[in-house]
Amino acid sequence: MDRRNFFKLVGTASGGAVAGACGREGDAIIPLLVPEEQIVPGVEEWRPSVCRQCPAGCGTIVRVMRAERILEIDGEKVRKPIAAVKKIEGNPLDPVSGGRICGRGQAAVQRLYHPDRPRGPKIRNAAGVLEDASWDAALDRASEALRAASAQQVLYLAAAVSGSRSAAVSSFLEGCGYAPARTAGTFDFEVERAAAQYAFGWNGIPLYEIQDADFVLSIGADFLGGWVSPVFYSRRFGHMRRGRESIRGALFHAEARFSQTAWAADRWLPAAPGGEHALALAVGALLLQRHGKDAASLPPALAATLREADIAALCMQSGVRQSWVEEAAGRLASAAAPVVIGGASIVRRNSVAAAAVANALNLILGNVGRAGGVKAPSRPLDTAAVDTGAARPTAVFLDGIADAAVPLRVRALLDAATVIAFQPSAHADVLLPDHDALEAGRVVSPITAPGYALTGGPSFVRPLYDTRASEDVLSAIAKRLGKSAAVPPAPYEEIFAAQDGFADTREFVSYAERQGGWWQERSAEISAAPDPEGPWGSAAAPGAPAASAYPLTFQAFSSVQYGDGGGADLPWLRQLPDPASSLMFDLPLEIDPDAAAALGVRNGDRLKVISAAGSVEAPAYVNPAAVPGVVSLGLGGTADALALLPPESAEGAGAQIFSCPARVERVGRSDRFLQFTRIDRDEEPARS
Amino acid sequence: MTEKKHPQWAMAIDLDRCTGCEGCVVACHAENNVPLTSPDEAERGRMKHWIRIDRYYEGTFPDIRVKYRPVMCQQCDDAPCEPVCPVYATYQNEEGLNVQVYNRCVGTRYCANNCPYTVRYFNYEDPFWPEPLELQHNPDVSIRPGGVMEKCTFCLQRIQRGKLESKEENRELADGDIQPACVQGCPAEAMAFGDIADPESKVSRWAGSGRSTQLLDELGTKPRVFYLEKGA
Amino acid sequence: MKLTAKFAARPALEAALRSAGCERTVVYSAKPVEIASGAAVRPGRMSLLAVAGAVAAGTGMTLFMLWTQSDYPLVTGGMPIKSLWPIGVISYEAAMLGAVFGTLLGFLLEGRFFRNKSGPGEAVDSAWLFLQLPCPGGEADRLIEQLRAAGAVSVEQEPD
Amino acid sequence: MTPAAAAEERIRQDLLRPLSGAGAGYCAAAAFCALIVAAGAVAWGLQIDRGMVVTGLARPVYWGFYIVNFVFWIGISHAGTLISAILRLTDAGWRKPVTRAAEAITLFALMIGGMFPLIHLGRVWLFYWLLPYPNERLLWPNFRSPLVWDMTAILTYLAGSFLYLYLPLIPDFALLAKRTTGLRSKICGLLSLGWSGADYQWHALERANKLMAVIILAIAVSVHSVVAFDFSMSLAPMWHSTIFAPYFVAGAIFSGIGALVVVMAAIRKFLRLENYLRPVHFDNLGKLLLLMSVVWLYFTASEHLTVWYGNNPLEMNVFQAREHGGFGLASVLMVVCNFAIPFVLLGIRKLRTIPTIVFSGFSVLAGMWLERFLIVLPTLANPPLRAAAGTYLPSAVELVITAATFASMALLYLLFVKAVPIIAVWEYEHEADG
Repeated sequence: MDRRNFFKLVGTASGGAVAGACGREGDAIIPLLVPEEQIVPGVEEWRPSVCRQCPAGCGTIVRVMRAERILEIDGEKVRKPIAAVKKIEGNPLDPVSGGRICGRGQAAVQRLYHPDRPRGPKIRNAAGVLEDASWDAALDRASEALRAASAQQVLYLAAAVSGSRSAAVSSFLEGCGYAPARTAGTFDFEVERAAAQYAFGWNGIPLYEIQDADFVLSIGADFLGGWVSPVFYSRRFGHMRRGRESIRGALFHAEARFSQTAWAADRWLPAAPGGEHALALAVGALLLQRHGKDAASLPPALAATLREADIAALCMQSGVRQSWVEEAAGRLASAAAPVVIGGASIVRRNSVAAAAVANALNLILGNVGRAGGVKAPSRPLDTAAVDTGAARPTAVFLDGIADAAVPLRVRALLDAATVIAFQPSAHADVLLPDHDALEAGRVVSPITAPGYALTGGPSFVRPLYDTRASEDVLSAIAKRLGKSAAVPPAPYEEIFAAQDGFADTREFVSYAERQGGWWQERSAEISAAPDPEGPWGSAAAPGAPAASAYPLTFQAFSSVQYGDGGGADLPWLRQLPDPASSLMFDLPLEIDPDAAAALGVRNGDRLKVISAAGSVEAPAYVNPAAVPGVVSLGLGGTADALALLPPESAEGAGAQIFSCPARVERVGRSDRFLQFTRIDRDEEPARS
Repeated sequence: MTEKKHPQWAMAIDLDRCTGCEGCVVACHAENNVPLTSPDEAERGRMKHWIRIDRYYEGTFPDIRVKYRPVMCQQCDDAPCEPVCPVYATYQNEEGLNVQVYNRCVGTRYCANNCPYTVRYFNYEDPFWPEPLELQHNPDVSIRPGGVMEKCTFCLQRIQRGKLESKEENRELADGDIQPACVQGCPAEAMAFGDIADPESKVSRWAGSGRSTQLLDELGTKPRVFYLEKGA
Repeated sequence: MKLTAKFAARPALEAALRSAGCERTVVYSAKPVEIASGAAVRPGRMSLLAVAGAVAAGTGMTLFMLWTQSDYPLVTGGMPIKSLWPIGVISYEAAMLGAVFGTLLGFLLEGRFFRNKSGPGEAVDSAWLFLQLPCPGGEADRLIEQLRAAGAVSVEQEPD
Repeated sequence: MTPAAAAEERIRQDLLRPLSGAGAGYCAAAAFCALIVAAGAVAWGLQIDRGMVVTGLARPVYWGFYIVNFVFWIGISHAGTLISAILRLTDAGWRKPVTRAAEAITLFALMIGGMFPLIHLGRVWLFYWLLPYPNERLLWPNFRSPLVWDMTAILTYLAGSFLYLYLPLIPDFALLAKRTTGLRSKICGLLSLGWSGADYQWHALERANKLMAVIILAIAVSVHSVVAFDFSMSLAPMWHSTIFAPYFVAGAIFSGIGALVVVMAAIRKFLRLENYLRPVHFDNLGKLLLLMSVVWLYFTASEHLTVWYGNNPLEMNVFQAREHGGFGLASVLMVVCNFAIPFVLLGIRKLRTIPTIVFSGFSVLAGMWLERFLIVLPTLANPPLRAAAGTYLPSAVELVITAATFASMALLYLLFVKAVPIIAVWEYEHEADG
């Protein structure tokens, strides 16, 4: 069966989910052996790949066509035909993307062709400036730093991505006797994993089958915007809403920010910052006390808490109108297929408890493992945040973490050490640029793949610059350190063992490469085993009002455009209007109208936000939907949101908290405040 | 001899599915070589988004909602932009598309003034992409020089490719064979594109839904984009 | 032969016209002279020419536009290929342009321009009025006498 | 020489005197205007080179100062038509010293106004695509477009008003040919087409003038109607209005008279023609200005009342922006300039003197420019979909080009008064005679 027919067949079988464009696959895939000069102009090739813009790992297909690169060789302009990436679409066969892709994924091609992309290795010189260097010099410099450090003094910081590359990293670290890779404590979903462990006894991030649900209550998880896998959940959301005959699923969303999910929700429950826990408890209490739901599957401690809870007090504490909480609980109770999503797009001190209770509500609703309910994670996720209290590294590998997503306490570590980075970073002392994700052949396991494995095909465009695959770089470093045991496995094929129905690994791999991955539903049903020792107590009563020095709450969030901040330099994303403020090229500090009025602040005024940890300046956007007393700032704008966050972790997890007390001062006008639309409301003018 | 019937392209957008994520906006930029705009130019209001999300807040906290809607060229049947062009740079083709002929445009900008949806964008200067971003250019779409009006084409180049391929393979175009970039990328699957003359097509079914409305339909422009309003 | 008489004022000129008869006389002056009767009343076809020009240009332009529309049949704004309403404005303007050129033509014809028939050169820049009249060979003396009697300041005789 | 002849000779000398010699003041003024015009040309060159990026235009305001100026100058061009044609048809004797000054305004204002659609084009080097010239691919312009109407109307008006100015100039050219020497005499002789002063020529001229007066009136009304159609054919709120054609025509005549009094006062003062442009002329024009001011108010009021009463949300957006938004101050100024000032100064007989009439003329010019501005901008800045609303600030290039148009009007006029007598000698004599 050739590739195009394979696509078609699968496409028909999976209910017409196949997009038209992918059906146009030519039989001939450009073999790498064909010199680029011989690519036929105007003929398109679609090659499968994986999006690496966020940990979700959507399967993509990439349109490759001939282009001409103008190079200056010996002062003469030469036109060189190359295979260039033209467009990225979702891979219809991929269970995560299902042929769909978000804006950040679309913009990945601009990462490949970004004008500021490093074109070779760099070393920080005595003057503190990164300057071009040869690979040998750069590798020497990195090896020196590693040699000077003891094994305990080497830290490998990586984003929460698994696949062939991280396997190579692990084998390198192991071979050299270094500690396993750690995350920076941001965007590795430790809160969600801890909550799932408590509520269900599962390792990983649960899958919420919202596509079959008829009522969804999301507590703290901005699953359509900056959460685990926006495309995956957007598809499911679309199906939930209008994909079924005569059933329209409804969504209530509780969060202290009017996020993308709150936009799309039928009702937004504007919880006070940290009020998600009380809200989840209130809903649980209502289910038990008022709707007579069975608490048998709950951990006894939680059941007791819920039975004794004072609903009115909890609602008050949550910041949400009691009638709305009651409505949410009522609809959960009466829905045929209700589901509660618990998460923490904005991590707070009590987020683990909030997410755990929210998840545990599914136990009351009895939907674990059922259609429209919660399913066990497809794969375990065992990354852990670096323990900044203990670590004193002198050499740090920085891998795949955007500068904007590095919390202050990790920055302190980076400042004190020699930083070996694979992607451009302000912290880098040695930059060993990796190929772009589109240039390197790798296997990536998506964070939420519902029981599938996914491969990225071999590279199909040649590296544009003098970059090297970091697997090879690690291997070279290992050689320099004299640790031949640490040389990582070269070909990614070795990750796979031959599967049933294939003659050998090679045949299997080529099959997986053709369709962009290999997926197999994990049939084993994992039942829930809640942890009786979980954070099942009642919500801590709010302490005395915060000291008047910091009367507001500041929260940092991952924006739709920039994600963890890593997308902030891509032109398409930069010029994308912020959904809330319509601001382009930057992210504003969102402030509620009352607080703004009190400070005399208008859109575009420059505000200084001050917390115990630091202060930043940002342009103000008076967001009509901002929760009173809460100011929010996205990651990746010119203002460094994380610089305000004190080095604290959520209770019960290593995750950096994204919310803290703060105060705001007006410092003047911004030079520019580039809104695509300056109009917030569509109101008919009154006659005067 | 029977005359071959031309497909009548139309789009339907289910606002109940739409999450306002702006994936379509980026998809459109990636597909159509839409020029980049510098902050200086953006400050003057010259940002180009062939498709954009119009958003309005409604109500006050805490009972606040936001009304949002992707807006692109509505490909009106009775398009106000067309007759005012002195040089026929924009006209209605037999497939119901409101075609913009970049080469013919002299830049009076009258069409843009007369578009009630404000979806036409003018090239104030020759576009520029810093090297090597231009490698990404879609060779199927021309680069518009300065002084020329541009707008959403329903991805005419994809329609053309789709038609050619079906012809090559000697088969009829099937519903869903052709998808503009925004429709194909939409994560919430909130957009449908196809032949409105075919009652079986997805877009026909969506457009026939009770929730279907057209933007500013009181102006009589007969848009080809249908919005399925939110509703319980 | 023709005679050119010079007058200081209109009454004398009018008297001379009365006595000499009005046929084939021409009055030259530096400003329009309103003469009670006679020379001034000449039938003109200028307005006819203007109307003709208007009709011709208006019709011609209308037909041309209709032809271009059917020759290059593009639908714009859902209007019919041959749409009379929106081309009416141009038909009107074309008709007016035709009228302008008709008038110009009429003016050039009636004013007998470009025919090298200049009168007394003095006439365009003086307060004098000149009367030019044809003079059959034998009657010169009688006519000169009449003109002088009517008040001519001077009378000159010149060959045709 | 009779006393009458002597008087005529004096008039001729008076009227022809400005044609010879040029004082230091004249040269300085001409050089100053030429400098600004040159700056305008440079600005336009820059705009052609770099693109419309040098203007302040931005979505959704795709038309700005250029179109405001276009409408304004086309409006000014109605000075000649009204004074000359209407007064000629009604045989108002007092018109005679002012007709040529007015007709020259028409021609020059049209030339300037006609430039703006070109200046405003994104790709001006392709402007000829608007013309129905035969071409290989048989592409024709779209005659349904109001812009093609515009072009036809303006070209027709240009041809008509040129002829209308030129015809009465012929006897004066003949006179000039006699009174000057050398090349100038030759050129004037050629331009006089061999004018001999014969009675049939006078009659042809009279007839042609009368006919042209009728035709030019018909064209003038259509031209400004077509300019109004540019706006009213669109679907844009507060543009799509049936009142626009007569409203624009009335406004054009209004501003035309304003321009005329200003120009006449300048001529009177600088060419020392006090004996010829007498207070009665200004007084009559002042009364006309007063009348048009009231007519203007009537149109403006009925336009606004209709919109306000109708309360169509799309139109109310624009209405509110005009009355209360960023354009509110301009609206107030417009009413003050176009109505309050002329009505008080010209309506009270005691106040109606030459200086106040001229001041009113200036005020009306400013007011009418603001009116055009207020017609073009608020509608564009407030499109039907509120999210697309925008703003506009003119750039330096647009300001320089705008200034250059006023300078070029002055420059053209400065050259004109040196080239031909600004008061038709023969017509004036005719009047003195009668």
